[in-house]
Amino acid sequence: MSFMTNLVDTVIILFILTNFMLLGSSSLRRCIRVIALQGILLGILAILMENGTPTIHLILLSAAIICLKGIIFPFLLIRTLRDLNVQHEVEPFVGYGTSLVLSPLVLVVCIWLGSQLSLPMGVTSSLVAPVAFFTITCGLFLIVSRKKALTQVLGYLVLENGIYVFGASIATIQPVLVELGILLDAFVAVFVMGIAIYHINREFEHTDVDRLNRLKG
Amino acid sequence: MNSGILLWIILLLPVVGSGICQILRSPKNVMNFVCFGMALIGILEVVTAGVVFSRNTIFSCGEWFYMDALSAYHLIVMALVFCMSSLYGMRYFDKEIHEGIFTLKLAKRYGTLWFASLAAMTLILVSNNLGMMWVGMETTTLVTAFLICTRASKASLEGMWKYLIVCSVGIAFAFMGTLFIAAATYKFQGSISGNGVLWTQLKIHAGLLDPKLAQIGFLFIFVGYGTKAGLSPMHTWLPDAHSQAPSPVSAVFSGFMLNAALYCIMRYTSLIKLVPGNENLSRNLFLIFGTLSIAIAAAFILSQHDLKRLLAYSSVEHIGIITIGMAMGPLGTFAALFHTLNQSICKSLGFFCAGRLGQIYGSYDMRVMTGALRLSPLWGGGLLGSLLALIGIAPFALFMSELLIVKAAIATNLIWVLVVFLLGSCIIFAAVLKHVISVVYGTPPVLDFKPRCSSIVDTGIVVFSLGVLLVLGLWMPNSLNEILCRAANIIEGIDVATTVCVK
Amino acid sequence: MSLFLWGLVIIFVGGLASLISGRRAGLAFFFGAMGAVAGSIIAVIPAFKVLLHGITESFRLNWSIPFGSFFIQIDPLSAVFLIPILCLSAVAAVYGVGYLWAYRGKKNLGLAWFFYDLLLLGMALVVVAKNGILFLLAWEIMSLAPFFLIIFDDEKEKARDAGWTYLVATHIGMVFLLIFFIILTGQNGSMDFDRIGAIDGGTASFLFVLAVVGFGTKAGFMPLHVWLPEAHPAAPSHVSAVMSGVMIKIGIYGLIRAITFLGHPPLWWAWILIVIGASSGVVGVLFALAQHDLKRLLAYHSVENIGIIALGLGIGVLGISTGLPTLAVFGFAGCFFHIINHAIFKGLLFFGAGAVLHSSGTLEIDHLGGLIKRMPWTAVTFLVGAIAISGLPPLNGFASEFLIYLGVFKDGMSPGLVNIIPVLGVIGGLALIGGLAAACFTKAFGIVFLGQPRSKHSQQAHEVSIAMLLPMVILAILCVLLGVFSPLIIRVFGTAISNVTLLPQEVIQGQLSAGSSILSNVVIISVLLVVLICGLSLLRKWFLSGRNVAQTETWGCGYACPTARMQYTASSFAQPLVALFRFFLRTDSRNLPPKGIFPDRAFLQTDTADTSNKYLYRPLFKWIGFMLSKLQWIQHGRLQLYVLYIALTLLMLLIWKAL
Amino acid sequence: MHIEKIINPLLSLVLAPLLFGIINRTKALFAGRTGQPLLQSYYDLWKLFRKGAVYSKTTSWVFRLGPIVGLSVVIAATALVPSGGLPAIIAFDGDVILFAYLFGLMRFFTVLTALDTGSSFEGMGASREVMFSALTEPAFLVGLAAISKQTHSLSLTGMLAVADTALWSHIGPVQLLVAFSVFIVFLAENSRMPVDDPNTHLELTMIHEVMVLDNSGADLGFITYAAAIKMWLLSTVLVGILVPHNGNAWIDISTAVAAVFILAVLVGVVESSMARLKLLHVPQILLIANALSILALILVLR
Repeated sequence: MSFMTNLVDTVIILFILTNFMLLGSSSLRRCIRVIALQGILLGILAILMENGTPTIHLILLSAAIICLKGIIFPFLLIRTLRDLNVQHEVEPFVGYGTSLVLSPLVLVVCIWLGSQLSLPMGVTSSLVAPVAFFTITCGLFLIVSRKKALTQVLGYLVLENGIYVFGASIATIQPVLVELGILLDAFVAVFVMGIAIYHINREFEHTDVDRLNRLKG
Repeated sequence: MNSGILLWIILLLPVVGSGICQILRSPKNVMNFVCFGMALIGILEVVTAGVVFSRNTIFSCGEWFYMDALSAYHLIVMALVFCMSSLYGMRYFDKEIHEGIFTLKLAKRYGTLWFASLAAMTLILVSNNLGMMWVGMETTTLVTAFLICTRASKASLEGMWKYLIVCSVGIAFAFMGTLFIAAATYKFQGSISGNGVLWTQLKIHAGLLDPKLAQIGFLFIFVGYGTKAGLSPMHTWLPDAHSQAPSPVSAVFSGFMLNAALYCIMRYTSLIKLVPGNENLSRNLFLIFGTLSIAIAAAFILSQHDLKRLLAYSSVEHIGIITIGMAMGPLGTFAALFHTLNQSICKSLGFFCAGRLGQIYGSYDMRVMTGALRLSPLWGGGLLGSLLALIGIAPFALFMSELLIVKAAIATNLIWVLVVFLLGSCIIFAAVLKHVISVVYGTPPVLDFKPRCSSIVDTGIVVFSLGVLLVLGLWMPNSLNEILCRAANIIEGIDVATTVCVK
Repeated sequence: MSLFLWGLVIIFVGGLASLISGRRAGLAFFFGAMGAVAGSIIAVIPAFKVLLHGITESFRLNWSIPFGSFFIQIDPLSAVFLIPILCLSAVAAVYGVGYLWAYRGKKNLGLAWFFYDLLLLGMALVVVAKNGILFLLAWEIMSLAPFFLIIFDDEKEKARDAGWTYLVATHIGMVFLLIFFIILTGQNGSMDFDRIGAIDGGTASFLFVLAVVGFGTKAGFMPLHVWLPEAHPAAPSHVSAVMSGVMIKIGIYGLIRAITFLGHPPLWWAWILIVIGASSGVVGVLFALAQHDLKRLLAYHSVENIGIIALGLGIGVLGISTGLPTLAVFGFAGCFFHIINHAIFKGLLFFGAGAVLHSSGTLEIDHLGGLIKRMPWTAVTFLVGAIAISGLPPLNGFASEFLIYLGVFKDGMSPGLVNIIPVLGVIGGLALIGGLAAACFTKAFGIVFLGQPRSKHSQQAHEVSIAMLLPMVILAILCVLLGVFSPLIIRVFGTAISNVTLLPQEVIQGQLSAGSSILSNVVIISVLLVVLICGLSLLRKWFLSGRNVAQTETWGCGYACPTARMQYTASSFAQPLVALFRFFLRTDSRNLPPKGIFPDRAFLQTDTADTSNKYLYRPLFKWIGFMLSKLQWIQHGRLQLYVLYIALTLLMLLIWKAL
Repeated sequence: MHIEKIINPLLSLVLAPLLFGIINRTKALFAGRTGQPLLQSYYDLWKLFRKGAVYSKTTSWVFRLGPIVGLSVVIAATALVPSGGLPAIIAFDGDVILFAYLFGLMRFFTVLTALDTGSSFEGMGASREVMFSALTEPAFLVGLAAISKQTHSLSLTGMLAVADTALWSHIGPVQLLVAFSVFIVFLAENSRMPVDDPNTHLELTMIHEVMVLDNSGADLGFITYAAAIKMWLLSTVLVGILVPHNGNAWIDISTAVAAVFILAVLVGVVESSMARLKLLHVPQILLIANALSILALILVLR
């Protein structure tokens, strides 16, 4: 069993690292790649649930996750990026250095948080729930602190990944239909947001969200 | 169980409809099809609701789909709002169609998304599985996003983007909450039989939910769906989206989408009330956020010059009223549900009139719009009527429901809430009245074109909605009374009728 | 009772018919006016029956609105109010035909008539409603209908503002009433008035305050009166007459009704009412004095008369709470009687003002003058109204004020320094009010109708149509009749008074007969007066017969060519008093005094804005607006922060609850 | 209907003009002149009644009606006033109010008459008249309210015809206060010094006289006569408040009449010793009168 635990922990650690990379890097292309990596890790994590006795349902699910989050989303996003001809995030509200420094502290808080509530653990790692919270926080942080519309999409994806991790951590399994529905939603979301960004870029000649502030009051 | 088929029908017909929209050949056809298809679906939905009322609940495909008085009531509201909006939309785009702005492509997209959003909202209402319900809600957001910028402009794109991001994030939280609730069920895993989280199941075993997790879950749910419902301070997307969407869409937003979100919250409320240690959780949240919404709405309506934004903020206010109503015991819940119906009809009408007047004046700036009654008696009068009703003037129905809420507040002596409510409503009254007088009365500006004469359909819509509001204000049919009582029972978990239906 | 209901139905149907006939003026006029007149006449019959026989007719119908039931009941108290409401409205409808006829083709008169009938319907329903919900509904109908009539001339900005002020004021009052009735009817399932249980002292006092504010807003107590001077001038004159003549009285009705629910009143209620009454009366008449718009002046006089009525009410309540029947009976008798009288002469005066506006096109008193030669009938009736409202014998206005005086003289001066409130409030207050009112109406009548025309407005004036004259003549005659037959009339109020005071009938009748014997003495003097006047005029004729009676210019005190512009104007007439009471009035005047030996131009412009409006409400609203506008930054358009709101909200909730 | 009730009205109707004579005589004495005969005002009236009249074109029937109403009012008012222990013809509870309001009616018409001429001077007089009267009425009524409380009676007859020495002993101060306040009212109402100057010749400064500038002939006669009677009645009230009497009717009545004449003399003294106040200061003394009445009221209520 300890092997399982180590495996899960490794995945989790990698997950944390991806978050750090997201917070640290200004290149949108790299961020997208990292997201893809996160998706794949998520898929693996999905298999490792239920103490590593993969049921058909789990395999199907993780397959779906990997191909969606690991392949399709990045593909869509890269394409959008190409139309956008922006490569780098403009200077964010909170600098990369700062966010990198802050993030471990947040992680600590999350771990404490996870220890607070008594979750019925599905997988044999106490790290899962905290990482879920951490990822969610990162996603929010990306949305709030960055300026490019695309980054906000990425943030949203990270947020959702976080929720997934949490879903993975608790013992109940959604019926596959629901899971697929949820994935489908995520897909549509990315799709729609992509189109929206495309339109915004065409109308405004930029995709800086903080300059979208004509509607107020 | 043959009645279960009805649920399938009302769920799938819209999907079919959205498909058909793609193969139509002219924008006019699309709009007409939307209108008539909607009428058909509306009828079916009402029939379904009738069946539900006749036999308390309907299940379908192994408890996945489920409908009871609460959802049936909302189904009726939805049917009403959608039918009115479609009917209105039929004429709304005429001008654009003539000018060729509203091309076939746009029309197709509009029709498709229109039916799709209908399907999504129906899914919310019929699904018994809370995860499915969430899927429905998220789909609603994504589908309606492009309805907002039916005609892409800077402002509409901005509004849509904000709507998209804010609501998606919010609803993601709702999903988190759903997971928490799911996690809270570990004590009775077995009995749920791997079928996800079914509301009916949870209702039965609610007592066994893990208090802590359920509590956290409900907080997430409340914030998440509250975002979609436009509760302050999560309401920020609402004025932008409403003001930028074409009027039929705004009407559907205010008229039903917000209520749909509230409906989800109601579902969870009925659960959380039964969880040991959390009896008052929902109550407190409702009071805080309801009053906050009313206050914020008052603040923004007071210094508002855009007619549609004003209506949007008024939606925030009314959602707030409904919310505080739900915190005030059986009578309050009864009143809140009643208010849902009233405000849906009234707000839709408001948006209809605002839309057409906006087309006439070419702007929604109320400093420009004057003398509407002279330019277009129908829409001017409609606006006057609907806004007067919105600010709670008798004998319109909203006065009745607000009266009941006040009574409930005094009965449960929530004095501070009452004070905020009345203060806010008075401020809003004064502000809205000032605006509506300046818009409706006075001498109109000189226009370069003659405003298009209002057809019989338009007259029908205005007269119908005002008529309904008037009738409900003066006389509540016993059937409606009973429906409301039963719907309230589901939320309250006790028999409401004893406190309300006095004979 | 069925008659009453039929009357209401007729009124409503008439209104609907005129609404449907819309811009077809002829039909609209026919249906609207006929509905109002016929319906009122039919509906008033049971009211008279009730008042005379002291019986109570009721009618109850189940009603599927929660807590509501269509429970109406005509008891003597309702009847006292029902009679003036219906009568005046009927007369005003006739006047309206003449008045609105000029607007045909320009406006949708069907709408105007519809709302007029609706107003009438609402008023009639309010005073008979015996169920909280029904009462509130009728109240709202009654309050909403005038809005559309106030805003009748909606192209004028003043009218629009007036409409706003009116509706906001009435709504705020409504809010208080809402709470009042909900607390009053308590937890029991129905809001019927006959199910109201006993109410403990604290709650009762709280409710009393609510009622005073809520109903006082409608009645126009100082300082809740702000909407009156705005709304009355804006509305068409027959509507102003109805609003000022009867609608504001319904506020008083509500107050009396409320007091009957609240058990034995403590003393301070009476004191509050008396203080309110005195202050409303005095300040009201002062403001009236300072106005130079005829209808605005009349509007402020409504505030004054409401003050007088409140004085009577206060004395009555004092009587109840001290258990002195004389006070109670005379107070309420005076109150009721003055309500009816005021309905009559204020209606008359507004009709007169309407006639002036109709024929001369202006209400600016300083532009008028000499109308008595051009509109003789209007002048006579207006003079009668002016004498009556100044409370001078032998007309009805005196009789009712006299009763209130009498109550205090007879029984109000029991030892105890605190009794200074009623005595001073009533005797001093009424005396001062009387004097000022006389000043005000000598100004109104003297400047408008006497002297020479001050502008071409009044030169081109002409007598108005019969449809407008007839109502005025009727009301003027009523003023005289009610004055002459006051001894008989006050006996009628016995049933209503017992309805309120719960005193035994024979006690009340005893008091009333005493009162009527006193009043009959007054009548004797009045008759003597009339005889003397006739005699002296004959005497004068005899003196002047055969002597030469010459016609010349007015003696200009040596000035050769006086012009009409040199006459004393309303402003200058009122100036000394306005200056004396400048503390309350705060008139701001802009003037350019004539300079040099040959001054080229000079002007004086005075404007007396409503103090409470200018120094209380507007600043308050401004302040609220300012404070709330501080919140604008919430919606600053920054998406990132919007998302942050959500996150923070969630975080706070989690901290508050979960951890 | 006892015969002696007629006496008071008769006295007032007959003797009233005499008061003017007395006042003028007193003033003449102070001024060191012989002055006009006592009966001068009778002659004036007689002359006026036999004259024709001149009317301004501006005026209407109101102008003709005014003087008649004025005179009829005061004559009617004579029926309410008791004097020297003799009850009034008509006495009833609260007749004092009617008494005050009758004068209000008179004033109403006087003012309208003035305004009817359209002369700015008469308008000026009218405006002052209404201002002063608005302030005198409360003083008068509140004062008499105090008296009525004191004498436990509600009609003038009860209040005025009972002031005997016994009453004096314990209600002196109230009587005095009220009497003084009523005296001020009396001066103002009859437009005497220091409120008004009856025989100035500068229209700007006059109040009552200026209002009747355009009246002539019989009308002027009526007005003058009415003014005289009004003065007589008010002085009777004042005397009634102050002067006590013993039961004997004839003595009482004669003392009362004498007191009235003395009051007239007093007025003459005041007029010749005081100057006319500035118009702006007149309200102040009227307010003083009010204050006195209120004080009296407080005294009786405590």
